[in-house]
Amino acid sequence: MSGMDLSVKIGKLELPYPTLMASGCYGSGEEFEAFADLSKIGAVVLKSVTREPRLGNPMPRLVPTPAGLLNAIGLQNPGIDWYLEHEVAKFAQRPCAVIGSVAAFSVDDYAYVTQRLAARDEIAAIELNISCPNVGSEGETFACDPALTGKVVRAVRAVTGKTLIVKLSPNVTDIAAIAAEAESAGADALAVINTLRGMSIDVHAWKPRLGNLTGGLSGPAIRPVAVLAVYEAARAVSIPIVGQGGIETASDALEFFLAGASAIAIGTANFTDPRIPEKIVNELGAYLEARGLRSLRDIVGKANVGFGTPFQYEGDVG
Amino acid sequence: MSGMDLSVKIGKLELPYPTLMASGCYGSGEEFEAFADLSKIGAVVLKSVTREPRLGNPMPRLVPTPAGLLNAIGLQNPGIDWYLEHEVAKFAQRPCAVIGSVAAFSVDDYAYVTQRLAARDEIAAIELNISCPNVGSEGETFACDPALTGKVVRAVRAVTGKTLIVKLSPNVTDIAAIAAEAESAGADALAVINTLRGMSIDVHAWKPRLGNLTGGLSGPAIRPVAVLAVYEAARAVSIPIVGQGGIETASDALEFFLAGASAIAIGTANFTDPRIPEKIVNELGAYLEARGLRSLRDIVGKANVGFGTPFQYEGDVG
Amino acid sequence: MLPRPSVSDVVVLDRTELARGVILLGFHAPELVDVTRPGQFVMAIPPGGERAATALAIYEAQGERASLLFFVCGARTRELAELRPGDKLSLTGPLGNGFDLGAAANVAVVAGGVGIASVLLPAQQLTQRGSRVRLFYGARNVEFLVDRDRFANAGCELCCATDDGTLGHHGFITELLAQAEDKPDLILACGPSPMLRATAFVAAELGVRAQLALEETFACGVGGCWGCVVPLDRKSSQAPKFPKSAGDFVNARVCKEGPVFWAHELRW
Amino acid sequence: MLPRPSVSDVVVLDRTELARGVILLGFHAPELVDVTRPGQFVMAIPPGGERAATALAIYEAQGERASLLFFVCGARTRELAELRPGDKLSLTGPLGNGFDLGAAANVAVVAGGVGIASVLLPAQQLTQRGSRVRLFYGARNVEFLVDRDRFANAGCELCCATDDGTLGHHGFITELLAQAEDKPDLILACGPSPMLRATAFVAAELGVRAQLALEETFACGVGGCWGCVVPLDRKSSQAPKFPKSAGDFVNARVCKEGPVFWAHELRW
Ligand SMILES: Cc1cc2nc3c(=O)[nH]c(=O)nc-3n(C[C@H](O)[C@H](O)[C@H](O)COP(=O)(O)OP(=O)(O)OC[C@H]3O[C@@H](n4cnc5c(N)ncnc54)[C@H](O)[C@@H]3O)c2cc1C
Ligand SMILES: Cc1cc2nc3c(=O)[nH]c(=O)nc-3n(C[C@H](O)[C@H](O)[C@H](O)COP(=O)(O)OP(=O)(O)OC[C@H]3O[C@@H](n4cnc5c(N)ncnc54)[C@H](O)[C@@H]3O)c2cc1C
Ligand SMILES: Cc1cc2nc3c(=O)[nH]c(=O)nc-3n(C[C@H](O)[C@H](O)[C@H](O)COP(=O)(O)O)c2cc1C
Ligand SMILES: Cc1cc2nc3c(=O)[nH]c(=O)nc-3n(C[C@H](O)[C@H](O)[C@H](O)COP(=O)(O)O)c2cc1C
Ligand code: FES
Ligand code: FES
Repeated sequence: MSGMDLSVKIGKLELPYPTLMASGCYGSGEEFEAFADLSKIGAVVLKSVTREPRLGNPMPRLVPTPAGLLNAIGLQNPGIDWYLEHEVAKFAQRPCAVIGSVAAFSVDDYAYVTQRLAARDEIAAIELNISCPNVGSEGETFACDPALTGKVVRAVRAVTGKTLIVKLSPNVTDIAAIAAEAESAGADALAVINTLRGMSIDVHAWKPRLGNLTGGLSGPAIRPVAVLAVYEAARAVSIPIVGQGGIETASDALEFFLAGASAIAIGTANFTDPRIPEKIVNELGAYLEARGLRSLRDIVGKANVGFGTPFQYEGDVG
Repeated sequence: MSGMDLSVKIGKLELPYPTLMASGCYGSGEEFEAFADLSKIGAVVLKSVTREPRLGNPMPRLVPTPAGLLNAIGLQNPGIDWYLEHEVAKFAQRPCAVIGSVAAFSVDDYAYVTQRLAARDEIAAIELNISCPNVGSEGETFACDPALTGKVVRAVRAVTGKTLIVKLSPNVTDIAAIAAEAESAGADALAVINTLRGMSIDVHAWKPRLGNLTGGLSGPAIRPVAVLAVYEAARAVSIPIVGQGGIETASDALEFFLAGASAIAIGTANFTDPRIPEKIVNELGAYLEARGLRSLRDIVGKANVGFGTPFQYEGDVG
Repeated sequence: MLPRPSVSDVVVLDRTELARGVILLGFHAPELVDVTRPGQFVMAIPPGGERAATALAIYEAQGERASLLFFVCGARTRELAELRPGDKLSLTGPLGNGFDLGAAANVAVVAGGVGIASVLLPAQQLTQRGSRVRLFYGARNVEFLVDRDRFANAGCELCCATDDGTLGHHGFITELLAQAEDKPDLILACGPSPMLRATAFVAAELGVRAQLALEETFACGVGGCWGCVVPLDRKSSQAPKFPKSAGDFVNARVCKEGPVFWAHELRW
Repeated sequence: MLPRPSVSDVVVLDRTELARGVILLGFHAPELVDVTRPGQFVMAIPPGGERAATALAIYEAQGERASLLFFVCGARTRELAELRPGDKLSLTGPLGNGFDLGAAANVAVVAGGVGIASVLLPAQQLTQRGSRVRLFYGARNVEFLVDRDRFANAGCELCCATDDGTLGHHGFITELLAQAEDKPDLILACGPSPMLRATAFVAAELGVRAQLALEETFACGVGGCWGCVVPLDRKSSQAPKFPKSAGDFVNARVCKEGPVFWAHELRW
């Protein structure tokens, strides 16, 4: 595997590995250091932080579903003041890049939190979580409307020169339109996808299983939806995409690269087995080597090879 | 279980059981008669029929995914002329109601096919498939736009007095808006949901696994998404909803009833075990009996009992 | 008219790992044995739910015992491989049309890998009625040429090939078939698609009719979903009546109209 | 400072079904045994992937063997129940803080159902150092009062209760606890929430401090996702430093700050 180039460039950010740990699924990295070699991952995306501290949603916050997980954490976080004062300095100790994640309920707050967080050296880049389905309808509004997406991305772009990754929601009719709007508003990259909105009901107690009623579905169950979202977003933009949604193996990751992702994020799979990120990196290297390829860039977006005309029958298109 | 009332009324249609066999998943019922007692199901929804015959999509058409199934059949069907001449008469032999499913690519064709199909006595009701994700972007356009949904439903309503069930797509930003539009345009009921759009890529061959590139995701994987879609649609309309998406057990079915469905449809689970529909009906009866309830109607939409204010903390809403 | 299939609850009697990842699972299923014809298959209902059933050929069917022979290659076969004697399993079947053995007296049976699972029953039936049966059996290496003795004991002559030369011909099994003396009057084949295509080619060259047991990803397995089609000559007696065709071909369901088709009636 | 946890690959040594659906799984895990403290748990990595890991208490830990005791109640425990001797399993742990046994000389251990899995290690440690240990053990019926001998052999006095009266007190185990003579100086408890709440109530009435091992649905199990919180007195030594609180309480993670908490510091 010597000489295998797994590095990626996301905006100004250069990472030795294409594997990000998805926001909200890996704490600040510290929680996993006993089980995983953080020097073998691309970056940790931190849990989203808001302007004010938030206690988060009532319990229960987690429901296992077939091949998936419903969560409604509700952005429990200490708020940006406390975060800057007590948490951020520790991130310098991580042997990998640390990407901040910003959530908010207004354009002003997105810009305010981003500006303060991005000013810190410990933060290598900013991911804009405009697609959290677990904080009432407001949380996701931004990623569900091309105009609002453009507005918030423009406001945030104005306050930082650091790499800006905009995280999109799959709960929309046309993700390509929103991806295009985010790009033209100044995003350096897109994270595709956040969780699918879902619900589970306790049929004994006659009430929703999550304290928040609804939640976000992640894990292998959503992988086909995520692969298609990446495929469609990639055809709409020319900035890099961080593919995510149900990645558990190198083979899953390759589906995202072939669909058009330049990097991937691993979320729920860390709850299955914390050794998965390192395993994926090793197997990606072996995959490239076995095919005589030198870089992951050689396969990004190549799912269409040989597919000029997908239909074999006459007259049936449409 | 004597005296348990599992009957439902969907528009003018009265069914002894609340269990429909989902369109495209149960042939015309005949294929399953050796394994399942069709007199113990509510109705079979036929494979969608179009104006012209269609060979369907190139193979492969099926890809198993984690707790799910991706399909892209592409509406293979003999077209309405052949259908009326050679197929429909046989449906009279089924010991259960038979619901026709109509697909098309224009408002005129929806009305044309519906008018001819609904004229036949063997057809108890019409389901309008405006949400097929497997026939190019046109197929789903109708269910992805409230105005188009209204237009096609109004046109079809004008040509038949039979019960009209409109089948909605989950691949939209706001299913409640589309549900409301379908109701006000004259739908007697809604079928919620059709499949989620998805894709799977063969990482050895570097091409999508489905001949059609993209497909529709069904099965337990999508259940949380379907339950929420039913919950949201049910709050937007007062017509009955046929809930579907990953139902495998009576407990799954009850989630849909509690979310607001009056009836349910079983699709992919028939591929797991053809005895599932009868098992579900038996267990639903036992569930009602154990709780001293007399009718499923007593539980429809009751998932909210006790949930006036879902948040336990002050100041965290939104 | 084929016998009516049903869902049977069966109990696992025995489990053998014939080679790495190749499992032979025997179970008590007298009703299934009674009605099974060579070349038919079952849909094995997943013990834990949440997945589609798995299409598997009926390997053995004798007395009160039937068996399945399968390769662990994904989530569903992995789950079936967990079954142990005493465990319960439900099977839908027998399904599909099976082989048409006609009056053939000199039959070449071609099997590749786990394709072997579809051809024991026709081979046994043929040798029992006195036909000559040569089994052309190919696999990656000798380890995966499983259960050869059972075919020898049933009176088959064995011709083997391996990709690595660890047993028999070093190369493809269809190369042996092409060189065979005493031309067969019927060829039956089951295995991976490239092998079946090669078999169809060799059969055409030899001027011998061949029946191929196809494998496709199934969902329903009973003809209800149209997920498993193959283009079939519309004049075939197996062709579904369907007004739309691509030229002379029509989409037939592998699970319902097949899984066994005449090679010369397929377009692929 | 707790010993550093890790991911261990272990091999299953033994598997016993103690009652219908109650599985005892022993495995070879010398490193895990070395560092485990009473009340800690592991995350069992699902052998087939596709699911979250399962939080399970470490039941036994002696020599080179540790064990898990669990109830089959869903997809994940069903999969773990399929494991047989010789199979491999990976465990992340030991995790969580464990019980604080202090200098207690007369301890009441309260267990409901599979809650028994969390209390063998503290009971053994207490009797070994000479403390009196009474096990108050409740379950649905006598069948589910599993593995009582092991506690008796460890020197515990047993007081049992069943919902149906098939053994011991006919009713709740906390009723026996409330009536116990020779007031304990510490209560340890693990079981379903209603039982833990009742235990907290009885402990408060008796004026005895109680430690409760809570169970919640976990995702990560290591403090990384904030999915498993419980409101904890912000003045508790276990309380996470967090600026937002609901009055005097703050959300603590059951997996990280717990799973063992002092009853009087919880709000529930
Ligand atoms: C009529 C009929 C009879 C059959 N008889 C037999 C028989 O007797 N014995 C037998 O062993 N099989 C038989 N098969 C095949 C058998 O049905 C399939 O092997 C089985 O369905 C596999 O199911 P699975 O879930 O274990 O694997 P799947 O998950 O369905 O995988 C099947 C194949 O796809 C590949 N695959 C899966 N996921 C990926 C991925 N992410 N990336 C790349 N490749 C992937 C696997 O490597 C494997 O080769 C038969 C099929 C038919 C139609
Ligand atoms: C620190 C800790 C230690 C633990 N130690 C042990 C231990 O030692 N032994 C032990 O047995 N358990 C223990 N548990 C509990 C154990 O983790 C859970 O029982 C386990 O996660 C269940 O996983 P599952 O996938 O099998 O079931 P799940 O699918 O997660 O189901 C769990 C519960 O939900 C219910 N449920 C699931 N699906 C439905 C549905 N559709 N409708 C209604 N109800 C449903 C089930 O009936 C069951 O009661 C512990 C938990 C924690 C947090
Ligand atoms: C428990 C949990 C918490 C999450 N919290 C956040 C969050 O705070 N911000 C965010 O942008 N995404 C959050 N996500 C979404 C993930 O970052 C990721 O995009 C999604 O889960 C899909 O990937 P996966 O299937 O690999 O988990 C969360 C997901 C989970 C499961
Ligand atoms: C193989 C297959 C074919 C389908 N064909 C149709 C169809 O022709 N018309 C239609 O309205 N829905 C069709 N559907 C969607 C189902 O009717 C159903 O709405 C969906 O699969 C969700 O339910 P399930 O998870 O129980 O399968 C099809 C689904 C599958 C899996
Ligand atoms: S698998 Fe459904 S028609 Fe063949
Ligand atoms: S389960 Fe993730 S923080 Fe406890």
